[in-house]
Amino acid sequence: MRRVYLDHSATTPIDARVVQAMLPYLTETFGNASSIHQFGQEARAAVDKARRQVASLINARANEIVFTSGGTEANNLAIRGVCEARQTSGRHIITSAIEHPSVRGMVEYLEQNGWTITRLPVYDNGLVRVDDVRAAIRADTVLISVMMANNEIGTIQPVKEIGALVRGRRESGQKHLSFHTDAVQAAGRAAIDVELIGCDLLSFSAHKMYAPKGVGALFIRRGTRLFPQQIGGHQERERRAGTEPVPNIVAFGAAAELARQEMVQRNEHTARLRDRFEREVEARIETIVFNGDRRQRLSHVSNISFRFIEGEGLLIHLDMQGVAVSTGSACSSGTLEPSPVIKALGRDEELARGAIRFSFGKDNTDEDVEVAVEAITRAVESLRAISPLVRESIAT
Amino acid sequence: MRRVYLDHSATTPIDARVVQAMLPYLTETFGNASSIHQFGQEARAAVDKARRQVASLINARANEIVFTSGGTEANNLAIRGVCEARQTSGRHIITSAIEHPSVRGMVEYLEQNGWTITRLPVYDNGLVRVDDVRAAIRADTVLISVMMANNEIGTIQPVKEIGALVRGRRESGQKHLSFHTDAVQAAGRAAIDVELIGCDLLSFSAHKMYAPKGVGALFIRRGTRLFPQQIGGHQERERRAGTEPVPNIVAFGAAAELARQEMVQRNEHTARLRDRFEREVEARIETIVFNGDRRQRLSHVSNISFRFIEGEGLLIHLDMQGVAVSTGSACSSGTLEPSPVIKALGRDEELARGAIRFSFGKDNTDEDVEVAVEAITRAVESLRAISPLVRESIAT
Amino acid sequence: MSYSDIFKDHLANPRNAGELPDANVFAEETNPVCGDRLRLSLRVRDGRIEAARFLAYGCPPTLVCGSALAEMVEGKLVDDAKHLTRHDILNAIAGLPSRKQHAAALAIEALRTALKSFRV
Amino acid sequence: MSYSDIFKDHLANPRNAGELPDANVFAEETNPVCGDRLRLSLRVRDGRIEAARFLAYGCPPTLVCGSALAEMVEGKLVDDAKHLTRHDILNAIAGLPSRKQHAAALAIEALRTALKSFRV
Ligand SMILES: Cc1ncc(COP(=O)(O)O)c(C=O)c1O
Ligand SMILES: Cc1ncc(COP(=O)(O)O)c(C=O)c1O
Repeated sequence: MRRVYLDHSATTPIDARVVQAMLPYLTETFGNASSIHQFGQEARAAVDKARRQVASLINARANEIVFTSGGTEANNLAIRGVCEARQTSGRHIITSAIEHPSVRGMVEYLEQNGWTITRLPVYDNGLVRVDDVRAAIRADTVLISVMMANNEIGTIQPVKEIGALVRGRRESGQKHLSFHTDAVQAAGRAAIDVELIGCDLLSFSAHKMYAPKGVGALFIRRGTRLFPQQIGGHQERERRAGTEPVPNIVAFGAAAELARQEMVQRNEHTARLRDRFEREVEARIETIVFNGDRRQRLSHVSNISFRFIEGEGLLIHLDMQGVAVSTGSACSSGTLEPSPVIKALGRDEELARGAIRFSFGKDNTDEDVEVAVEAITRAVESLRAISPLVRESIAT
Repeated sequence: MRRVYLDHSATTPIDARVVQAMLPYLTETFGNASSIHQFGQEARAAVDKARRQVASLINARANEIVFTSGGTEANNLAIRGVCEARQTSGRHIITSAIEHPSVRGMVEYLEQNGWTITRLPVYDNGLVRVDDVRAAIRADTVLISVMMANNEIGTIQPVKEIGALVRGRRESGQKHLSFHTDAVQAAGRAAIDVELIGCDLLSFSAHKMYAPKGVGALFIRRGTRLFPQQIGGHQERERRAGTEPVPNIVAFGAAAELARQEMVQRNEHTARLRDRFEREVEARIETIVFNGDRRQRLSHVSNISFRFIEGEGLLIHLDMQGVAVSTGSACSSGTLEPSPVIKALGRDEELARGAIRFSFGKDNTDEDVEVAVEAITRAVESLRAISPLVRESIAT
Repeated sequence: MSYSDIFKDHLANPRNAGELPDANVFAEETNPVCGDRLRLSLRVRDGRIEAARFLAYGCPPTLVCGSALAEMVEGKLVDDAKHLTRHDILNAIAGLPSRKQHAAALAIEALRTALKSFRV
Repeated sequence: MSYSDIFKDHLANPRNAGELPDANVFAEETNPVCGDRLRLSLRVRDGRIEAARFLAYGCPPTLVCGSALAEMVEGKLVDDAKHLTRHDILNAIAGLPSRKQHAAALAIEALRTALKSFRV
């Protein structure tokens, strides 16, 4: 059976060139980058090079990059780290209603510990409004954390405008205000320039850009105060202790460089496939709803609610036909609750439960689209044939 | 130039069989273990298998293993996690004077936040005394963290006796007392049975057992309460969020299985080389001091202070001859302070600064020993020739 | 999270799906927590369930339990059908993770509701 | 952390190591923070440093700066040697990380101490 992977927002296959780049560090060049001897220095040089490559992807300086174990740790470190460092200036955080669990969960943790949270709405298009951000800022606000692009619907938030707002506030005296953005989905897929965005912290993760799982990075703008969370070693300039995962870091560097070089082609390719996919699904299947703004979004994602049916059944149906997709965030699978992201768009329970994310990658083909559209048509038909909701909707 | 790696306590080369085991997960089998579809289930199955392999190494149940990014995170999670969960029962911690920075640093962090710490002495042999532990336990003690084997001198602590003590206390009513041991150096090198030890938490790390850097594990005994530190996802049964690094976990599993199977031979091999090494160094170089108990220690480590000279010069001298060693913990290199471990043995400043750790591995050979002994003899001679301390000692 | 082959087969090829045009017994149950729904239509004659059809909305276990139930009861005496339990359904689909067993309970509830007008 | 080739060469092959039997000028300096020590012995005749030897204990930069200093001053006029600075030593060994530059300062201090009895 032909297998079609349309879940690149959950994770990506590793690029063969990236595997090649990391292989020497899984074999001969195995030193600990903290060791003074040659074995260590070779590892150190490789980490330094990767740090420059990763920094380049977002137009940062190498010493503003802290390697972490992934996007989750980067988000946790940014939020807990800044809030612990700033808590004497205030205890108010602004965030959006559709953050990834690693931001949402950490913000909830702080809320339980006495912090006040403002969660901005995203309206029916999945976009935060800058005016809402402006109105939410208080004298005791120390952190704004709004993701660059959403992991379920791909909507791209107005981070540049939020960055300008934060800079303005800081210039007029609110020195303790920082701006963090979770760019785990955006990095490698959208051009990112931390100078242009004006963020102080930005999280990203290797496994969303054709590199292995288990490494990510946090951009920390020079001068931003932050308490380290992983303690006990001098690595990462005292901001994140623990032996550096050299092979993963090298892979991340190589993948970042490839992403930078190939971003335009990759995006043209996935946008073309995605748009063709959406046209064909729309033509063949009735009563569907696209979730999230369709212009202001990443080029590789499509999120569709199929009325009358529930997402997981559809997912398994598709899986039996070799097509891999996701219901909402991979991270919240394993739970029964419908996606909070889709609910935040104001959709009813049925649409929230019927949402499926299709996410394309650089190696998908037109044939993949054809196979997927066929499979989806069959699966939706089959599930609707047993759905009591279909008859009710005809009756009314 | 022949290169001789004698720094296996800092990190180990990856076993070729381990690389083979992980390679499929760097290529075809790339799914996210949280995904419901086949790609995800294949990854999940691999993680489950590795979890059983890793659990086996220490005679734990698979669901008592939480994968982390390494030993540092495992230590941090154990200590901060238990202390946060137990702080209403008490705020006293017992630890030793020679813990790894990832334990020492986290304990210091808690101390700054109002906790009381008892740091047990290790006397001139580098061993904690069980009587000291017993005497230190208070009604408000919630955690004892004593490492299984030290990373600089290899001494093996009486963890079984401490475990029995803790169990006794718990049975007589001190329910909130937990025992954590950092087994990062011991795992794969000494037989570990968490039932025999009676510990509640035990940390270990893949890259010390011929697997890649960037993955470790924390054993959490069933029923032990602990607050997660990395938040925002359902992974690891809610105890550690973040996309699992499948290739690294698979490698860890394979390495754990090999370590279990080959432990006896590996130890015989490294003990033989290490003992030969020590005999020859002792025969050829005057005025040296062995650090740490020479019986109660891991089979692969030798820590020697060379009088009149300083460790880093010796290290670089050896490095120029292709021999890789370490001065104290790799993690504390980059600082000028002499090793706190050697100082804890009651050694004077000169001996603390002159300490070098030689740590052997399964692939070292007799020829490596010969090359190393030659190189050390030359280097020590050369450095002593320029040392003002030599003349002073002759004068007195 | 991984389902059995028989489970997947029910999902891909639901048995007795639909609504009987000449049914004389109906029942519909909704899980108040997650909103899953199961509708059953039966044609009962002379104490025997001659035909059974189901419709279902919700998570895959709900769909599959509906299918398994409808297949299982067709042809059965009402008196026998009344004795079916959650476990019979679970057996028929080779089990469910414990978090999902409520789906089998929903199916049995629908059956009980349908058959409650028939005396034992 | 990575040192230059000339640095390593000084470490592997120290120049002018030892103590002059017929020295007429001695100096020894200790870094109070880390305990590093540098001892210098010079034979000075007619305003010229005819021979220079060093002994050193401590981190590699201290050893190397001692070696570089002894090599550098041998044959120099005292008046010229007095004008040497930290930077001359750093140049001679192709630089040091900033955390380690105190080693060059220690060497210059030892030289100043040794030469302080000679008027400029
Ligand atoms: C938007 C977003 N943030 C954070 C994460 C977490 O990153 P990681 O999987 O590297 O822990 C993800 C991945 O699922 C994501 O999509
Ligand atoms: C005793 C001990 N504990 C903890 C660690 C930290 O482990 P990792 O390098 O995996 O972060 C080390 C490694 O240096 C160690 O030797």
